[in-house]
Amino acid sequence: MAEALLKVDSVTKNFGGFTALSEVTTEVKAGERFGLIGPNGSGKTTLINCISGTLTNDGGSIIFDGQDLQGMKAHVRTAAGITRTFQIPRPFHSMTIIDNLKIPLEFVSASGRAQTEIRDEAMSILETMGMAEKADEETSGLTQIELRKLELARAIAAKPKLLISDEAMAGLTGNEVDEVTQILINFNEQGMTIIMIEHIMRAVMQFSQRVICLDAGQLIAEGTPDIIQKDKGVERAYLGV
Amino acid sequence: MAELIIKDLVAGYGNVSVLHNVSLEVEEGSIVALLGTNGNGKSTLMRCVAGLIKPTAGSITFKDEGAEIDLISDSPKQIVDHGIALVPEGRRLFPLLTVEQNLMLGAYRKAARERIDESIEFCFELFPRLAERREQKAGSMSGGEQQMLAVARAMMSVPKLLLIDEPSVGLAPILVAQMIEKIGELSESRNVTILMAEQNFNQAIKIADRGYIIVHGEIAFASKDAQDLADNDMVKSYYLGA
Amino acid sequence: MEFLELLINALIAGILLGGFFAALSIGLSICFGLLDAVNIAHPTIIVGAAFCTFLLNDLLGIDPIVAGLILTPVFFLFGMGIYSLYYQFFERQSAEALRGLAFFFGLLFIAEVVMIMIFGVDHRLVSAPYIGESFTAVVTGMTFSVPYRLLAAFVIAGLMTLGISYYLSSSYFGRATSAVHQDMMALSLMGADPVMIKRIAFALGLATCGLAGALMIIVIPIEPAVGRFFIGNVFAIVVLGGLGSIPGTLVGALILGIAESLVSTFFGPSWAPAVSFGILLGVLAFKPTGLFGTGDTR
Amino acid sequence: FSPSAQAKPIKVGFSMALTGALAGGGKQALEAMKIWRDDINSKGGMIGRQVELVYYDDQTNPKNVPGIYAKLLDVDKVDFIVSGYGTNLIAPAMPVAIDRDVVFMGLFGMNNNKKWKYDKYFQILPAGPDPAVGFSYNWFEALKTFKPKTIALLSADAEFARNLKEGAVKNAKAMGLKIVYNENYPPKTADFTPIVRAVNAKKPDVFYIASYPNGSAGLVRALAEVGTEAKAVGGGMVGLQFSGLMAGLGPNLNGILNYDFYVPEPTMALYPGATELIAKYQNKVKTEGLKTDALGYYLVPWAYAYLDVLGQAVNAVGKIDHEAIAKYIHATEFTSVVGKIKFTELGEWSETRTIVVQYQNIKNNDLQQFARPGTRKIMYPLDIKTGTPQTYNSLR
Amino acid sequence: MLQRYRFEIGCVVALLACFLITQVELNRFYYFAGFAILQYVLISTAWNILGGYGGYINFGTAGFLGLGTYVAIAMIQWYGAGIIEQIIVAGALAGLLGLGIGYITLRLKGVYFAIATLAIAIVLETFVNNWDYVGGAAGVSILPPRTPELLGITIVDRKGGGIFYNNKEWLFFLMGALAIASVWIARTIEFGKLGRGLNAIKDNEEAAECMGVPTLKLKLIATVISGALMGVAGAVFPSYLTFVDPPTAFNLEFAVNSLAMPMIGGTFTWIGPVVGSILLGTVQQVAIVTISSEINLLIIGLLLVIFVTIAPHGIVGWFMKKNK
Ligand SMILES: Nc1ncnc2c1ncn2[C@@H]1O[C@H](COP(=O)(O)OP(=O)(O)OP(=O)(O)O)[C@@H](O)[C@H]1O
Ligand SMILES: Nc1ncnc2c1ncn2[C@@H]1O[C@H](COP(=O)(O)OP(=O)(O)OP(=O)(O)O)[C@@H](O)[C@H]1O
Ligand SMILES: [Mg+2]
Ligand SMILES: [Mg+2]
Repeated sequence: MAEALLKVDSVTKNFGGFTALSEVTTEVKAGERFGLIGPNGSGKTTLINCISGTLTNDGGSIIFDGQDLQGMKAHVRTAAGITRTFQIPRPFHSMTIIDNLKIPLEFVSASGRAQTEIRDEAMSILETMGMAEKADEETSGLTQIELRKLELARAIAAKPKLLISDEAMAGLTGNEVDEVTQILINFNEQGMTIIMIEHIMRAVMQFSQRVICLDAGQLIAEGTPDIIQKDKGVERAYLGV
Repeated sequence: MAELIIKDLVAGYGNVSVLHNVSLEVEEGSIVALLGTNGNGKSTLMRCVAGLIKPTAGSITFKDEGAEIDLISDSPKQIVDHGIALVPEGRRLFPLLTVEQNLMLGAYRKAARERIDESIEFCFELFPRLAERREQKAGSMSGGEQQMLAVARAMMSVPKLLLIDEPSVGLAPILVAQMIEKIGELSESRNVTILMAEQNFNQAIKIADRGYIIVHGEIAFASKDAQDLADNDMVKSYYLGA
Repeated sequence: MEFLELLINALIAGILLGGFFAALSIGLSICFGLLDAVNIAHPTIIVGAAFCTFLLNDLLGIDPIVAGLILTPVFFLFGMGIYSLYYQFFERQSAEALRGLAFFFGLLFIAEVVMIMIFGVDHRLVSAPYIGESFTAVVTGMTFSVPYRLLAAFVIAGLMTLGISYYLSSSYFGRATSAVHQDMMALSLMGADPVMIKRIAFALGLATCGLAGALMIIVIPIEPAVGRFFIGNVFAIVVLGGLGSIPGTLVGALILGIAESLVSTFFGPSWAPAVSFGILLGVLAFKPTGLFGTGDTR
Repeated sequence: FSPSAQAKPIKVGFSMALTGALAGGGKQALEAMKIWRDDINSKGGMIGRQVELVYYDDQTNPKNVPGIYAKLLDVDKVDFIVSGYGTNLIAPAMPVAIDRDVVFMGLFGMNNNKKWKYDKYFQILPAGPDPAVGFSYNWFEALKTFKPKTIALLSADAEFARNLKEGAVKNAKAMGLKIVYNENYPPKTADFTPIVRAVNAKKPDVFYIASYPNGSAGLVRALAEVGTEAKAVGGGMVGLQFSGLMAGLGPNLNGILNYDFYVPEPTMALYPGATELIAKYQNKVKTEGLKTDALGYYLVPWAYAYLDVLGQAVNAVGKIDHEAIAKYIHATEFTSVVGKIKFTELGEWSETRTIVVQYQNIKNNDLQQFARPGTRKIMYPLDIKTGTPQTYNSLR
Repeated sequence: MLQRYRFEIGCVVALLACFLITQVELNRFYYFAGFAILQYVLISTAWNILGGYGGYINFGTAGFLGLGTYVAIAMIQWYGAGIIEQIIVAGALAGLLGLGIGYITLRLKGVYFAIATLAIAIVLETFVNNWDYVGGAAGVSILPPRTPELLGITIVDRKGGGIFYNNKEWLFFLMGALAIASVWIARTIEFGKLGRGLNAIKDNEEAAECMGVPTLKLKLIATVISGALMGVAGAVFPSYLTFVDPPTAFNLEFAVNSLAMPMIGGTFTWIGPVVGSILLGTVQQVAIVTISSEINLLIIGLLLVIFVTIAPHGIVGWFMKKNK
């Protein structure tokens, strides 16, 4: 069995008096396709905010690749190999699409390399996303799905060991969902560990090797997609009947 | 009781035309689903009805209690005053205002102000989570919570015609079902006419009376009833993963 | 005993001065805090109102505060006009509020020149029975004196703050005003005309200049450029209180007023600006959105 | 020489504060200078040539001054330069003048030549060889009647006021006064009552104030409101000589003991022609509808005088020879609308002639009362005194 | 090859031009006017590094400039330091101030940052007002050396023998060199990693951080460079004016111009501030000696309003749009 790439140990997060995460403990193994589900407001985004460093957890510890992330800034975590997408896309709107990709390439994965190489690299990522012909366009003209793809492409450009995708498929049609799922699976096959947060069950279950479910900030179930789908708690809190 | 009739609508952004001769009807008290893959113009159509985009040709007529109102020349404010509300794509909440303040703003139009207490109660009943979080800033709510607030806020204006752009985006499965159910209830209990763009076909079909499929800015298929829609080949290939 | 007397007097003076500052800042708190219009010309427009007060007082013998009241609707209309220009030429094209700064700098210069051409550059004052007089109370051997002109400033500023913040928090218009800079499109979906809301709110902000101008000429001598003196102060106050919070502005003004008065009394007035702006920096270091800020960091 | 060269006018160039903080003074000065131009031209001009003024607005910003003087000398080719109004606007012009080795007349500068030691600089401010000290010397002489032991000093945090106060500290020490309060206030101060209370808490016998117009008005009011036991209050309050402030402050001024340069008291006859000049100025303001100081006592005679000295010197020398003109000015005692003038080595006045006035009998806010004798009585110098100093409180 | 180094060659040519101008005896007015304009090129270029690239609006330009000015004065008072020493130390200390400001205000965004920088400028001015060693509020006058030397070479000697005939020519050249250097620095930043990182910060700071951009570090570097350049611009002031008091050194004008000039020119590229400051600076200089009344201010006011309305992305942005 592969090593645990990410260890989340009793992570707690409060907003004022409200507890968004309470002692969440889990592990993600290297190379794994990992699903994170849970009802709205259960703390999924909060958890990955804590992992990626946009929030600091109030309690517990997060260990990535043997390294304690406590006190580590977000960009250092990115350099260490954790990248996330945002639930609501946040492109660098004053730049072209390819320049959006150049940022993580230049600052993380291809730091110090020549500009031409960086551009080639960015182009090849855009190609895998099917967005190559839009490389030099502004982000303002993009459709929802294109924005989502850009969000993913930019994250992938950082060449993360662990990619966290926060609802990359919300609002996409069935075919488009399949398309994005396939992209993620391809990257996983190249060795990238991926955490997928999604409410589209078809995608999560098809994609994930293992799934955890949060409810009201607590971990309520963990297991293979099959087990999760049959779990009574998950059904009650999340899936409905 | 309200009815919406769109004829030969042409609209777009700048020089790019997105809708080409779209005609569509939403009958009194019905729920009509608008289907179509991304970027085909569903949101654009809704924006036209709400007055956010000025169409270049065609007509939009709103029939209400015998009156026939031409919406093309009306401002968004006038359109809201007629009793038409839009739940926009991307929610567009006021992130720095609290849940309650967002709701209150929903009742801005004169006709809605009188019924504000009743409306708030209704919304809190519809989405109890909002009642729990009435003092929280909308911007710090989770994605799904924001979606609930967006629908609730539109309801605050006591609309006769409600346009909903993708109500179930980002909702947990259990909530998708609930949300669609609530929309169905809404239409019944409050007698609201509803035009709804929705990607989750399986859910939409549960409440929709009819539907349209829009492809590249043109109506590719107009169904007579729900069954008609479910049987359509395009629907099968887009949504049912055939 | 003597110390206590000084201290209490200093506190009273600080509170009154804070009231004066609040009167200067309230309008800006609306234009800048709620509408994102970086109206750096605000103090200069107040000077304009002060000159008008001077004229009314000098030519017609109208009491300055009454003159301020008369000017309020005039400045409301003026605000409507200015906003229409700002919108027409600027806001409609660009969303970046800070670019508006250049616009308002321009407005500041233009306003100053107009005043120079109409009124000249000499200092102006007004007279009224209560100017130069104070209410004196002797309590347990300590003498407290409250200058009427500052008392007037305090009372009027307090009433303005209460009135405006009540109106904004309880009316539909007020709620729309606090939402308008967050999402204009969404607001129009609520059935409010965002441009109209902004125009009225901006005009309301400038309407406060009427009374603020009257207070200004009661408190200090004015000349066309004197508005520049207060740019730092009014922006500091609005930011200290937190953008978007009218009561916050009053609190910010009181804090700066009291700080200035205490420093002037006990440490030498020369250090007052360093202390006032030091307080601002200190607060921002711990609360980056000001005391009552809404949490956004525009 | 040819008659056409003869007819070419002599140009006198300068920068003047027409906008910005000192514009009030600057505009007043400019009008006086225009009167001088008309006067001299009507008398045949300088060495038989008409005089023309060339001037630019320095916006009260020293940064603009070097460029303006370079333009005047090199592009406009003026024959003479004189300064703008005030120390910090004279200073940046000094190197330009020195560089070109031309006579440079200054208006209300303090110690501008102390470091340069330039032999062609002369300035008009009747404050004696050491202007900072000389400025308040008479004030301290005047208040000897009160036999003070302690003094409080306050000045605006600005160039002129701080220099005045430094001079006052020297005078106070020379008189053996104990300094119980010595602070500065920022020019933007809005409320002065805390300062006045802090001063009162030190119970000074006299209170020396060096302030700018804003502060002067604020302090006068705060003193009226809070009151003080100090016997003499004032000294270096700039702005109380201006029409707008005098009229606006009205009775609140009573009791203030301040410096002045020229007041409409009968004993001021030693300034020949000043009364006529001021009448001319006041008439000009009225007829031309100028938006400058209505009375013009503060700067008009002095701005007139610094050109007058230049004009007299040029006419005496008979040609445009800066070396000779400077020598002549150094050697001569001039008589102008500000009385007799003699310059020191560094171009300052050889004796101090500031007058000390006390505001008395002001009943209302009517401006015209200040144009008549009796509201600003001269306390010092003794040869022209029209009253004796009374305590501040006795006049309230 | 030539194509590639076009900008560098341009810099050298500009520098040579500055030097040649000092060698032909022009009307002296042009040196003074030129000095003022070049100083603004330097200031607005410096401002734009943080404000234009990084989106952090610095309202406290006057603070950095004033600091530079007063460091120079203190050094002159202390041991009669030469101008190059003044520039280096003033630049270093203003850079340090930038570092300090960066740390104090690192959590602040948008207008909160702008007002905080303004506050720092006011605090600094208050300190200088009370610091009698450098003249305090009373101001101080500086006597520039008659024949300044640099590394043993006489720079200025009115009798010939020095490189420059006169101090003003020397100061003009020096300011030209500094301005060109600042433009070179700004351009290097713009086309480098730092510039792209700052751009990402401007667009969305949180996303930038998550994409591996060390936002704090970049902001600090930008604040330090920007501050140091402003300090350098201030350091030349005492020698130019020979008398400095705090209102002059901490003038509001600096805050206005340092912001208005890049905005008029265009904030997203190095040439914007250069165009803006040359344009507005020239108009200002010309207006002083032509219109020379309050109308002066009116014209500047109208210009500001007209430019931001006609060209919301600056002149450079306007041209680029036209060419598209
Ligand atoms: N800054 C904040 N202040 C207060 N409450 C917050 C804040 N951020 C998040 N919350 C609350 O914490 C809870 C968890 O939010 P989170 O965004 O993690 O949910 P989520 O599981 O991602 O939901 P969704 O599936 O709807 O995106 C929600 O109830 C949300 O309202
Ligand atoms: N503001 C805009 N400016 C320019 N083009 C736009 C704009 N908004 C949308 N478009 C374009 O108009 C077309 C239709 O967009 P619209 O948002 O109406 O599609 P949709 O059917 O709602 O798609 P989705 O399912 O993604 O919401 C798309 O090609 C899109 O790129
Ligand atoms: Mg989420
Ligand atoms: Mg859509």
